[in-house]
Amino acid sequence: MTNPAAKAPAWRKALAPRAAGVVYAFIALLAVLTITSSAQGRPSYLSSVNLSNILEQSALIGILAIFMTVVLISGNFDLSVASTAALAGTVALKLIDGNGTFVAVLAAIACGALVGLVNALLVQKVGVNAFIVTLGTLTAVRGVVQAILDGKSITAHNTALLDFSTGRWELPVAVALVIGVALIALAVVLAVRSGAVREKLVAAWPLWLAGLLVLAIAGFRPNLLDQAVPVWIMIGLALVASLVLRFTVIGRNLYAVGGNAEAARLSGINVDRYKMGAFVLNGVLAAVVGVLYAGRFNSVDPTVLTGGELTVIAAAVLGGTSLFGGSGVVVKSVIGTLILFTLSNGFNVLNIGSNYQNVVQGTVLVAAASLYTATSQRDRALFRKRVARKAPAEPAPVLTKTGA
Amino acid sequence: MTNPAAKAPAWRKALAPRAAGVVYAFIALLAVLTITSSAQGRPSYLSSVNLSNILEQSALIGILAIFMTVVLISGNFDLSVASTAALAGTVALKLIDGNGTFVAVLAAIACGALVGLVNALLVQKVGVNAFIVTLGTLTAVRGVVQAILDGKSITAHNTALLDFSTGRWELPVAVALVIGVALIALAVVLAVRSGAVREKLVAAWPLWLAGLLVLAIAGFRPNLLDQAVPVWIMIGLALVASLVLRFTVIGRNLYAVGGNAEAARLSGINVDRYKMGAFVLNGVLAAVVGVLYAGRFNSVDPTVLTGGELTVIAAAVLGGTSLFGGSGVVVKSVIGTLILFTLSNGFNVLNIGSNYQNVVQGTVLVAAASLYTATSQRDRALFRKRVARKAPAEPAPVLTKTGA
Amino acid sequence: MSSDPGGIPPILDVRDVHKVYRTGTHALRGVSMRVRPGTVHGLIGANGAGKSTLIKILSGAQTVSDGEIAWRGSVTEWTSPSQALADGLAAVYQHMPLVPSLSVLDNVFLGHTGSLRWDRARRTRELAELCDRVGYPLDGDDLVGDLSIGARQMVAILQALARGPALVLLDEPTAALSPSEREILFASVRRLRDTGTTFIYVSHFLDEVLDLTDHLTVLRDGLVVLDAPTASTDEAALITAIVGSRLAAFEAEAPVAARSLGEVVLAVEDLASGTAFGPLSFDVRAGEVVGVAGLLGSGRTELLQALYGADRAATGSVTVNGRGRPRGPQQAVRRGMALVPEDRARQGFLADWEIWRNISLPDLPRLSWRRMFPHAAREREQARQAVDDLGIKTQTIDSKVGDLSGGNAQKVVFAKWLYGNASIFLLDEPTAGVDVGAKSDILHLIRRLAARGAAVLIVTSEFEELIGSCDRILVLRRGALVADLASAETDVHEVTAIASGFGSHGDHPLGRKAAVS
Amino acid sequence: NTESSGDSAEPPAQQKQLTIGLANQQESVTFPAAISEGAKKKAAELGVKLVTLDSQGDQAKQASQVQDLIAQKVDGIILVPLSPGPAQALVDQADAAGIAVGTAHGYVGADRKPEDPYSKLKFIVTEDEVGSGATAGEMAVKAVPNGGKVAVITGAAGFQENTTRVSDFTKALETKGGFTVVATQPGNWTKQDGQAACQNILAANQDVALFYAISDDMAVGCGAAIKAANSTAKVIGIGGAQVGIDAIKDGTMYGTVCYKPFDEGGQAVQQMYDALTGKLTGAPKTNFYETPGVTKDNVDSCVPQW
Ligand SMILES: Nc1ncnc2c1ncn2[C@@H]1O[C@H](COP(=O)(O)OP(=O)(O)OP(=O)(O)O)[C@@H](O)[C@H]1O
Ligand SMILES: Nc1ncnc2c1ncn2[C@@H]1O[C@H](COP(=O)(O)OP(=O)(O)OP(=O)(O)O)[C@@H](O)[C@H]1O
Ligand SMILES: [Mg+2]
Ligand SMILES: [Mg+2]
Repeated sequence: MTNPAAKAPAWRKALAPRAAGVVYAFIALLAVLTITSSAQGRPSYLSSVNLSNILEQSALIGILAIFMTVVLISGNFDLSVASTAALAGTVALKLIDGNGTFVAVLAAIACGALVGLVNALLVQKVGVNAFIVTLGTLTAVRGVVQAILDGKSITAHNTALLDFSTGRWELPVAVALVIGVALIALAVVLAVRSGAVREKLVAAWPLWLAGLLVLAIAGFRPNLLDQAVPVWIMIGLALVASLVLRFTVIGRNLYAVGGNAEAARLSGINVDRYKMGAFVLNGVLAAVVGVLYAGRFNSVDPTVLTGGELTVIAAAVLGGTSLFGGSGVVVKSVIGTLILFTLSNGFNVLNIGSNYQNVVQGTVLVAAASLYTATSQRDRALFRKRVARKAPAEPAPVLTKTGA
Repeated sequence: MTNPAAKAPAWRKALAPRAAGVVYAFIALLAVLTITSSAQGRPSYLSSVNLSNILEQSALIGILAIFMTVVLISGNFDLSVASTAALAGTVALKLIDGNGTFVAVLAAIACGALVGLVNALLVQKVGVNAFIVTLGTLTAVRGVVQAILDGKSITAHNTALLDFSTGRWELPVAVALVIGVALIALAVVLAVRSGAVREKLVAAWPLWLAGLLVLAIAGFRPNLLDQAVPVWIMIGLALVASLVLRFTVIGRNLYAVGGNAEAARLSGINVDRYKMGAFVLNGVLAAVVGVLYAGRFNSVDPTVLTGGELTVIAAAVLGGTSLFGGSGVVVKSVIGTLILFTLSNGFNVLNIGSNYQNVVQGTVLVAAASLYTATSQRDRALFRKRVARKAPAEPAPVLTKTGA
Repeated sequence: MSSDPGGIPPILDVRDVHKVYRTGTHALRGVSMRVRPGTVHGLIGANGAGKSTLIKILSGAQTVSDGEIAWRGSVTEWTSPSQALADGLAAVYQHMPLVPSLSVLDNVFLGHTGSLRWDRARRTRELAELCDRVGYPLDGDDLVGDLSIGARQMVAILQALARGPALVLLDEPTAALSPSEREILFASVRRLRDTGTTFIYVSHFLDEVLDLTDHLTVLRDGLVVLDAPTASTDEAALITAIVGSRLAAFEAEAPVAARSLGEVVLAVEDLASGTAFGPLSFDVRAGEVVGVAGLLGSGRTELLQALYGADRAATGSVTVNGRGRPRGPQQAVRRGMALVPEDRARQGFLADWEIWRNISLPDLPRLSWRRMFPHAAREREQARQAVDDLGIKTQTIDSKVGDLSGGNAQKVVFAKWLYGNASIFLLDEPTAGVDVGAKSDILHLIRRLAARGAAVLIVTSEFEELIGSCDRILVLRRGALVADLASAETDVHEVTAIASGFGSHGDHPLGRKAAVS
Repeated sequence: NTESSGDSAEPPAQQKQLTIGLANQQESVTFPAAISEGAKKKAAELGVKLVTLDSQGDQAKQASQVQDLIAQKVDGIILVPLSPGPAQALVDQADAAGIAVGTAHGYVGADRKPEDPYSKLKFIVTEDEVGSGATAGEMAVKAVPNGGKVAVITGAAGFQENTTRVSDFTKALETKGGFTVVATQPGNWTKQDGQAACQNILAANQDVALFYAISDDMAVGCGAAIKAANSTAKVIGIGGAQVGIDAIKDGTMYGTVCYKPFDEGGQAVQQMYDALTGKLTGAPKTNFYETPGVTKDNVDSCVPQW
């Protein structure tokens, strides 16, 4: 019945371009930029400073991409994040001088939750298409921002937000070493416990690779352990979201709801709750991003983050998230974000003329996505042929019984 | 087997908010604006001049919405239209002085077809997600425009395009009367021929309503028969596209391909050809729009039409087109466009503060869509209950024979 | 391999065909088969034997990995269904690929070439003629997405017949049909065969196969294990060929008459929903297996959905384990109900998910640490158990359910509810598309569930199966409960007669045919 | 000034080449693109290396570009700020890294006036937006001496120019008396939307005597609308762009205010050069370059730079 030779082992699947394509694309992009940059005699592209810059520049969009991925997994769509963030930032800065940081941040987050809730109700309860609902809230919420700011940019005097969101935090090298070792150890323990050591060890590559990465950073680029607060927040949220999606009932149900809402509903899952929850969560996190964004300059203006929603969705889709729901991996969306920002960072570092940046960016975007779509298909085709050739291994006993 | 009582007659379906919601929303919007405007003592909102203005302002986006609807019906997605239009306009104006109108327009349209073809190949042949492909071409094509224009706006001296796209054309009243009568006659003939006169007559409401509308215009607002050329182009394309979608096998197949590509393939339909055809068609028409747009002032600049794609998609979705393929009606997308432009026309006429326009616009967008989603659901529930009451016509005697 | 009696050349000659799917599944391992013109050629075998794969290859929907197919004597090079269709082959696929957003009319004539104009009036006439000829009325204006699964099956059949093909491939066309539609189909098949049309017919119903076909090919694990004229075989031989060494006692055991029934766990009073059914009232006790019989569209599916809380428009009262009517599936599950829906692809499973994740979906909290952190090992253990219990044919429990054969996917949907706390089972066509061996396994399992105190409500169009496995049978007709029969005291004929509106309790269907109402 | 440019023609050979970063707004927009052109030309003249970066209208990108410039250790940064509030933080960062910063076409500090430069700046080179409005107002009063209905076409919602360019315009009208502003509607900076706004306003107020569009593009669009509606309304724009000057020549527009982005870019580089070479010291000053009103009479005095 089973043809074991024909089956790809788990690690092969995990490493296939189809699954890890965005990682390869990111590595390829970094390699190209590093080589070009050193060929031009510029300082190392992979310097701590430059890498930190990329991370810092990506952090806020990265956070948005994480929760956009959650919404997309749940089978919905949210265009309103950038406007929501702008609203939250505006509210926070408007209130912070008069009412203190706590009230300001709370109010901002409440605004985000409210927008999320409105989206959720209109989409799930009234049944309007998510695209049109969130396009509507995108517009309306931006209008509210414009009405509040009346064409002016505002700056707060209370620097609490500024200090927080431009602050840096350094992970002690010792802690990093411990984390790195722990990750690798975990991978080994898991592999040993399961028996099939070699295979499991390869399958657990994200684990030990992350461990190695942490060790490498701690050893060779300790400066990278000193990052801006938003970067740590992004890393933390990506970790938490990944763990929840992967290892909890909530995560499992979310994928089910997005994959086949009807099957999920008949399996006893409260579909509305999950889909609405994703919207509200997205609104709240958009608000957090808005507050961090406003804090970065302690100032907002009415056009803040305009058009950011497309970047966020692009990052998620580049990370392989399906627009039809039911699939997506938040870490890959974060890597998708990193690709986008590495690209524009590369333009700056290589000083590519701004007229050509869009041409290159668009091409790289499509090329990255094509590359791993195409390879994963070729992969399959190749694979198919190989198996076909060795197929008729066992000559089958055909019982003919042609009578008459 | 089928319970005829449970079946809504065709006309009821055709007039239900679910089917005609966007028309109701449009009429409601016009009514509100007319009343508000006359309450403020302004000249009639429904004056020929104002209605012509709305039509003229909607024409180009309306054309884009028609073919966006075709792409959406085919189950795809195209974010690149606005950039493509910008490219075509740029190419046309760059070439027109040196090479003449014909070459310029041809080159522009070739550019549009090329972008469409690239989208088509990447989506259908390479298999990359349409969102990411067209986001990529959106960016790259805009980049090409920027590279060509290098931060400058250009103006052509040859005024052929200007004359064409700002020209007006008047439909003679007599012709309009004939068309109106012909439409009504057609509706009647169809109804009489089919036998069930009353029902068919109601079902054919778009036909005779259009006829009445044409007659009314010819009779009471003959000025409306004088329209800008792009308006006539929009009307012509909407008609042709509607007829092709409704009355040809090509149209059926397109809906099938979008509704269930696998089913279409198994029925022998060349799925790729239809989906790719929709992309190329969309590219070509985007180019036409770009040329008309450039012709309007005989000038383009690098930011021309930026962000237009969202308006176009919003118009199509507001018109009830599904983002998942397989359903959509081009005329409704045109009405969706009219709603969007009527709204901004209304802002100008009523002089609503620009800071509040977005709030109102977003709210109206969601309200319009909610309104007809909600009513169509309530409608269904109501309907079901009413029918339920008269359903069990034959009270069946329950024969119990529980043994043992 | 097989000689051609009378020297009639085969219309279709399948020569040593192999098929390896991209997942590595070797579905066909050298299948050869000759189909003579003007015959009904049966293709049978256990779930996952490769029947649908062969059908898809013949229709051009899949390509062979090795081997060749000769059509009317010349080797074909079909790479897409359009070529096979042009050559006169039409298929009814097991998963019925239709366009839900289009009307019945559009679907029936989908992909027809010829004129560019879509002549609606002409097509409507043609559909009416076709319906007349087949004897099954369909409203061309209905959206396919709104149809019940049985009606959709008929649309798919009409779609194939509308092309006037020389060879029709029918992949389990009767799995979703009730007896009367089956008869309609058989009559059409026989009539067309007599006018020269050839059929390849896949089914799990051996009686049908023996009745309808002229020649039989039995597949097992991608190999031909039997190839013989139908007349030279019998049911026993077929069963041996199908299930091979697996000895299955699938003769329906007589229902255990004296089984102690528990309390009423499901009390239904005046339940109604729109036009679909009702109002109707009945009780189900713990340990009782109740069958719901009825024809296509009689409202059985809607009844189960309403009991399960999935139909918000339903009215009336339902008491579940002493509590009120569940207001949604979530509540229903909490009250111990389980639903196996009839439309498995749309409502039953996630095609992209592995077997084990599908099976654990309804009672994931139970398999989780602190009801929150799923325990993959336990989930997988449960899935392995299910694969054994139900004989799901798969390489591993990591296979995607979308890649399984139809019957095996059905088993997965059934397995979802087997290991949880469910005490009231609502089973809508639980054995649709399931092979003979597995069907008896499932029926045994149902009886074991009942013996453990579960209440079971089975909807199936297999009245024989109902009588064989139920304690009691409710008969629905046009949404009304027209009979409540003890299965020990009734027979297939009576149930059929009542369901179709002839006769009542005590009538012999062949005798007086009195309408009930 | 003449002295400094005389010096710069032949920079001392032993001195290391200066690198100036230009963090521009959005070079796909014609105005900032012209600033960049002017800056490049002046930089070439002065023998300065100019790194131009384009934020493409994205505030976060501008911030990261300034960071990149700081990381590259340029000698000075000319910021074309997208928004005064966030720009202040960028200036602080550069200042903390010891890099000189000046702004062109904009200023820094959300609650400041352009005349009052932020102390960490070296200079501001910009146009006097409020003054331009006043200039436009003077022209309006001349164009329609008898007063009448006036409509204002602003840019897209959320831009500061919508208030700065309008406030003193209306003040001038009020001072003269006899004018009523019947509509203030956005034209989103484009010809087409400007045209639409004017069409719609004309439909509701046939007797508008004057349109004031706060950019030449919108004014040109407005002119087309007026022509189509057979109105006699006059149009005043702002910008002195090629389209505007052409429109004044052919009578579509009555007048405009002449902005000179090319000169502005050059002037900013010159100022930065002076600051870096120690010729510009002391408290920062705001340099409003000359933005005269232009009508048909003096149209040749404004050579369009964008
Ligand atoms: N698309 C697919 N991808 C991978 N494997 C597949 C695919 N379709 C079928 N298979 C595998 O091929 C084998 C044969 O499947 P097939 O559908 O032909 O069985 P079948 O005889 O039709 O069974 P059933 O009676 O359950 O319909 C099964 O093991 C199945 O899992
Ligand atoms: N989603 C739906 N929308 C509209 N009508 C429906 C829908 N589902 C079922 N119906 C109709 O409700 C009635 C009852 O259908 P139901 O599916 O409950 O019957 P059934 O006895 O289960 O038949 P089947 O054997 O076809 O499953 C039928 O007339 C059917 O056409
Ligand atoms: Mg099958
Ligand atoms: Mg059913």
